[in-house]
Amino acid sequence: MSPTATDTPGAASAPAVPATMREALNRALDEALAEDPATLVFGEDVGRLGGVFRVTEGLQRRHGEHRVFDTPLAEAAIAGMSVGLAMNGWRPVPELQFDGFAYPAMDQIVNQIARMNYRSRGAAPMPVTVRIPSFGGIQAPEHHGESLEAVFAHVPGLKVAAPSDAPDAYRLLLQSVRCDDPVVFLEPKARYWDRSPSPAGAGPVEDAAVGTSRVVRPGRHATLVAWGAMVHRCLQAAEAAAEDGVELEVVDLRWLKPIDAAGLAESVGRTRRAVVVHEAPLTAGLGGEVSALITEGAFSRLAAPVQRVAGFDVVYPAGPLEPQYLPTVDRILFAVQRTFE
Amino acid sequence: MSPTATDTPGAASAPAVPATMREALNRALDEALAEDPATLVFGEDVGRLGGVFRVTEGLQRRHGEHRVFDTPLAEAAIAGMSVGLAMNGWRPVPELQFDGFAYPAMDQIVNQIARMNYRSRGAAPMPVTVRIPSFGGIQAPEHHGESLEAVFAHVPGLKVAAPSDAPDAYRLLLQSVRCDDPVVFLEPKARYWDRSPSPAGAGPVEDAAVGTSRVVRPGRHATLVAWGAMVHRCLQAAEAAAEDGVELEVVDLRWLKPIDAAGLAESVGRTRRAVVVHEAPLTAGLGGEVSALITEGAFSRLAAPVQRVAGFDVVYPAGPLEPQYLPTVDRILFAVQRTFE
Amino acid sequence: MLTREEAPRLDGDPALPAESARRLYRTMLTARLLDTEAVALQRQGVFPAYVSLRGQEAAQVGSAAAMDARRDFAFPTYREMAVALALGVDMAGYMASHRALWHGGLYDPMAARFAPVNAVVGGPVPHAVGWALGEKLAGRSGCAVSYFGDGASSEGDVHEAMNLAGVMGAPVVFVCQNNQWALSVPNERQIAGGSVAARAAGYGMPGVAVDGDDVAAVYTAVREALERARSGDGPSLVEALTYRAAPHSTSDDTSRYRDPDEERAWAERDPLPRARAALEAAGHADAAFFEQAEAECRAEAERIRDTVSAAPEPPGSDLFAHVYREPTEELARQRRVWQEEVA
Amino acid sequence: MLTREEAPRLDGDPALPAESARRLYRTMLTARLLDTEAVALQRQGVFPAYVSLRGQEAAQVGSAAAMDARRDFAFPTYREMAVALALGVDMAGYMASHRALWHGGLYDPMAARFAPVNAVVGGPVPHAVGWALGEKLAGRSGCAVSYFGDGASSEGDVHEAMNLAGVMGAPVVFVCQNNQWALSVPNERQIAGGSVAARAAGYGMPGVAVDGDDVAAVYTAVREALERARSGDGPSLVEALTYRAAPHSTSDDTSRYRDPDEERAWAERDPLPRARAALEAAGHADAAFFEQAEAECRAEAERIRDTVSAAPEPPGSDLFAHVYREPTEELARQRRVWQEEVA
Ligand SMILES: Cc1ncc(C[n+]2csc(CCOP(=O)(O)OP(=O)(O)O)c2C)c(N)n1
Ligand SMILES: Cc1ncc(C[n+]2csc(CCOP(=O)(O)OP(=O)(O)O)c2C)c(N)n1
Ligand SMILES: [Mg+2]
Ligand SMILES: [Mg+2]
Repeated sequence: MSPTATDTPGAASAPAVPATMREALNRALDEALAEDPATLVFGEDVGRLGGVFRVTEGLQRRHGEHRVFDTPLAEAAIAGMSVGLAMNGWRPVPELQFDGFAYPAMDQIVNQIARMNYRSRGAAPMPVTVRIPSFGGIQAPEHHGESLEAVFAHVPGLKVAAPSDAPDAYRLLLQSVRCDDPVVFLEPKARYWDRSPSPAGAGPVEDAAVGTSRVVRPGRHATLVAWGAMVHRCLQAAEAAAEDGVELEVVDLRWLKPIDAAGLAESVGRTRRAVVVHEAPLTAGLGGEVSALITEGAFSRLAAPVQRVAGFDVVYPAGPLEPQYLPTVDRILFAVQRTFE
Repeated sequence: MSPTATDTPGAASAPAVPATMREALNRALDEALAEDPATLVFGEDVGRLGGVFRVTEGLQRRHGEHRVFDTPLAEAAIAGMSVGLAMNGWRPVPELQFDGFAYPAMDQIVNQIARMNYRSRGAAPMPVTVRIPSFGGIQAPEHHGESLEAVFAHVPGLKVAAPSDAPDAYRLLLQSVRCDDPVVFLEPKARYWDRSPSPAGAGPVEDAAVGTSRVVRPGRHATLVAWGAMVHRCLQAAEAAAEDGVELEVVDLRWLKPIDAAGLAESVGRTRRAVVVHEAPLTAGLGGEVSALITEGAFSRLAAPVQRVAGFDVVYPAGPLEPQYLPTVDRILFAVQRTFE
Repeated sequence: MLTREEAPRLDGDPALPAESARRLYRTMLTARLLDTEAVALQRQGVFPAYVSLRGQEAAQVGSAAAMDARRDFAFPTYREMAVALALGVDMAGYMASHRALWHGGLYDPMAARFAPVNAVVGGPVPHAVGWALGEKLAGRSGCAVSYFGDGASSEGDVHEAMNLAGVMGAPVVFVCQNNQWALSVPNERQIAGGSVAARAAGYGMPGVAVDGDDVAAVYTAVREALERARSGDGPSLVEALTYRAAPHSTSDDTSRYRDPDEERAWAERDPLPRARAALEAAGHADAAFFEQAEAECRAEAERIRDTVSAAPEPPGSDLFAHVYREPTEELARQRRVWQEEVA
Repeated sequence: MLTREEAPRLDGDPALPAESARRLYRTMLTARLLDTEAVALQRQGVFPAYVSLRGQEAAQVGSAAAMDARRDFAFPTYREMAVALALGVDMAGYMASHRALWHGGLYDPMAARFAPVNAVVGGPVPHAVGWALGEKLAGRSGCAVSYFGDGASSEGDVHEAMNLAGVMGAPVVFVCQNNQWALSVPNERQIAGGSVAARAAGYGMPGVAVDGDDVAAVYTAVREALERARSGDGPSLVEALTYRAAPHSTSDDTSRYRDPDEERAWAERDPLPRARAALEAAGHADAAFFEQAEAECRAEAERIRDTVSAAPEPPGSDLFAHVYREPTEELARQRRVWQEEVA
């Protein structure tokens, strides 16, 4: 959208116009650090290096080594220190370097971060945003392409977001950091270089309110539901279907907890057919939840069972096999077709 | 069933007739240790003490300190050492003391145990059975009443079982230990003292084959699907409904991965109505998966959307609030009623 | 690090002024009496279970007394009742956790500067480091005190926290109460090398093992560690060698794994008589004091017992009240289901 | 523990007989040449990424050479290419991991006694302890060697594994390659106290820091540790002080975080010229040897390069082949979906 897009990360004082999701996230963090002196950004390699994906690039220089810093290589400690920092009035925005390395932090996230507000009956809120570069699609090493949204969405006390394009990434991240509840923020690393229309002029942060979804392409024959990089894949499928005169609506779920059940029911109530698409393995993936919510909310309108197109129930594979694992446009279209049988 | 039930754990040589689930599990471990010298039982307090629930009682004495031993208090190490032991030809049966303390072991379970066979292209199989006393209902301290089945069921490479009564606990545990794939075995601690008919004469271990479910009460008006302690709750609900002439079929899922999708479709195909019941919080619980599988497999037969009765999306509460959290007979019956509206 | 035998023997020469020494004794005594009441409450079915701190009164009261309750912050496990007492926590609110009214307890942890009861062994240790780091970042002078057990020392979180504290120079004092047992597992099968205090050197921080049944020794060691932390010299570790005189919890049966002689032998090390003897030896207290203390502490323990026993159960709607600060529509919907189908 | 300066200087007085010393040199040289080829393959797009071990040849080859390849077992991370080479692993199968053909590599880890490539920092360390314990339980004499980095030393798993090994007396040698950097984070911000070797004392096990760029020193230290483990005296820790001469991976940019002077200074410590000088000084090798070694090692590196480059991509059905030993119906169903909709 903006021809002035530049690689220089935006500073809060002189807002540049980020063109990629990486830059949009960088700018959101920059603004969050500027607007609230309690905000802290930390994790493995986020300081001097600026993060392995450069999402935190320039933040240490601009906000100081006290606000943006590298930690030792210890995920449980990174999540665990966030609890203590929050209890001492800070607003931590830790990064876990990759999805697969969230597991060592799982106990601190599930048993501590998610519960401290409850355990303390509201005395010790946890305004922690755990950023995790997530999902596959970049032919990375093992454990660098995992989809953990179902695990986090199952945890009471957590909220979970996953942006699908640059402008929304900006809005959702600011929304998350400002939220007084813990948010697990899953960044689709395959879309870091996405150049969707810029956040500047893309509507206010409030448009990404917790628990809202958005229709990224309207349609009337069936609804595709996705999040993260799979939204783009669904848009491709919708494009292909349009050539055959089939108009697919694409819903970007974006808040994976709480889920916009009403929005899903509204869309599928109109289209009467739904396909949910995700990268995570099929079984016990969030697709089951979405399928159940749609069925509960729009049963009498449903012309066919909700279809799920997901990763297979296999270990996320190495490079050459990745395209065989991830949902393809073809698989999405086959599933749409099944809703018409 | 057996009036000769005794508190003395059964020894492989002199099979007593276990009357409780605790004893049935103890006997299964005893036999597993006896039948394969590669089998090892270890974990926190499982040796000298015999486990906090006495499931491993007497095993150290009978099979030696080398086969049944206490470890340091370190769940990641307990899971992680299992990988190395399995690579060296052993058949580890580690215990994690309580459900909530599986989180510190999550990285080793998900990123290592579940993947080593795949990573090694079958050269390094992982015949590991991770036993976890699980679920709520005993008014225990925090983290001692959690339901993690959805998390484990989502992980490629794992199999997941949860028994609901003594005889099936015996069969399922032996089946799991003999399985050459890693099994996460979730024991409903609220049912450890359950005195269902004894495993002796209750059918061969093969009847608990991986991926099979079982109908524990036949019925024709609607199907209740549950696992662990909720099977008993569903049987209570079916009993109550029967008084009103409503015949509910109760399916004990027991294998939570792989799930017996065909069995579910068959039952619901007959009854045309289904309610899935679990203790775990609703959102992204295994109920979503079960609901989606039933809807996919029996859509044209379904008279109403599959209903889910689950724990609320709240942190598992302390004692007095526990009965308000767990699915009640009333809630199950309300849900059945909704399938008739 | 020092072994139990080499640890400074301070009861003859307490660093504590008389009034403070008497106060510590009274706190220890109240803790002992309240602990006894709590075990009784469990037998009566008022508490579903209870974890006794019997034997650890000196370790807990001595360490807590060294804190500055206005600016420091304690991160307990599930067995730090006497720490709570020494810090002035609302004790009926604290004991509510054992009555299972609310897992974290019903006191205000922020006001009390005593974090909610935490049942994950090792889990709260990184929290203490984070809090301490937050204090340093803010330029304030508070220190965190992190409590954990000998069993907890095996957990990865404890290592990560200590390393983090060392690298960051966080003002935190790690207090390990080595009560010799982690449920049924003794030190020999738990602690490679045999000493938690010895681990400190590996993180470049001071580590000391003190006689954990000597309240003055614990007080002195923790006070020194806090002074070091407060003056910017970073973390340190104090291992208080003590004994879990009671079973792990009221559900436990020690006869399955430990020698009754060991429990009997403990009587000689019981920190209560030792503190009393030290007070007497130093001339800080007379028979009248002990008589009055006994009566007043008992009254206090009974008052707490009665208050927690009579406390109302939280309403079912509390299930939904504290999950989020910013409520969600979905949870409001579930609350309605609960209202209609359960309440 | 010893600092780099105090570490035994063994290259003038190698514990290695001439033939062994020459063999180690050749392995190091092949590793260096293959590493260089691998970086080139990444630039050509054959490898999506590559992690270079440049600078760590002595630490890896010296430690691996101390193992008994018939009975010991190595647990690597993702940077132990020269260990694999020294242990005789099928190197095209090993490099297949970097070509992303299969994450764990395409060699047989059980036959090679070299576990699959493991990308979880700290994750494989408890595996080594489990394997070693299994050896002890079976009454066999093998030892496990656990490789990890300076960054990994911060992970909880490493602590839990070391404590477990100590408590159980497992025959395992922990080899920490401290290459000064964990991605962009230097030792000062990673290792509280500054020494991984110093941690060993806290677990009651011997810990030694050796000059990791001196192949004989590493060999000697690990051999001693293995002898100790094999004779039943339990685990020990060897910290090989070395340097990551290349970027963390081919995706990394060191100019963002480290001084180019530091990289330049490393040239003096380069283990290759040092090993060559030691061989010459000891009269173990002459110019003809080095000439022949260069040619043969280069041919070997090129052969491996060509084999891995030409290796076929695994078929899509491999996605489903190794998830379980005992296949499930559900996965068979998914395989059919894949066959119909993707293949
Ligand atoms: C992470 C975790 N694992 C296991 C448990 C179960 N558990 C509760 S207390 C305990 C023993 C703790 O020993 P120690 O740390 O020495 O503390 P103590 O009970 O002696 O005060 C165990 C195994 C737990 N609460 N948390
Ligand atoms: C548990 C985990 N966290 C984070 C990462 C990402 N990561 C890969 S290598 C690395 C640095 C490792 O440093 P070190 O242990 O010193 O090994 P080196 O790379 O220097 O060989 C990081 C942070 C990982 N692979 N695993
Ligand atoms: Mg203890
Ligand atoms: Mg390193």
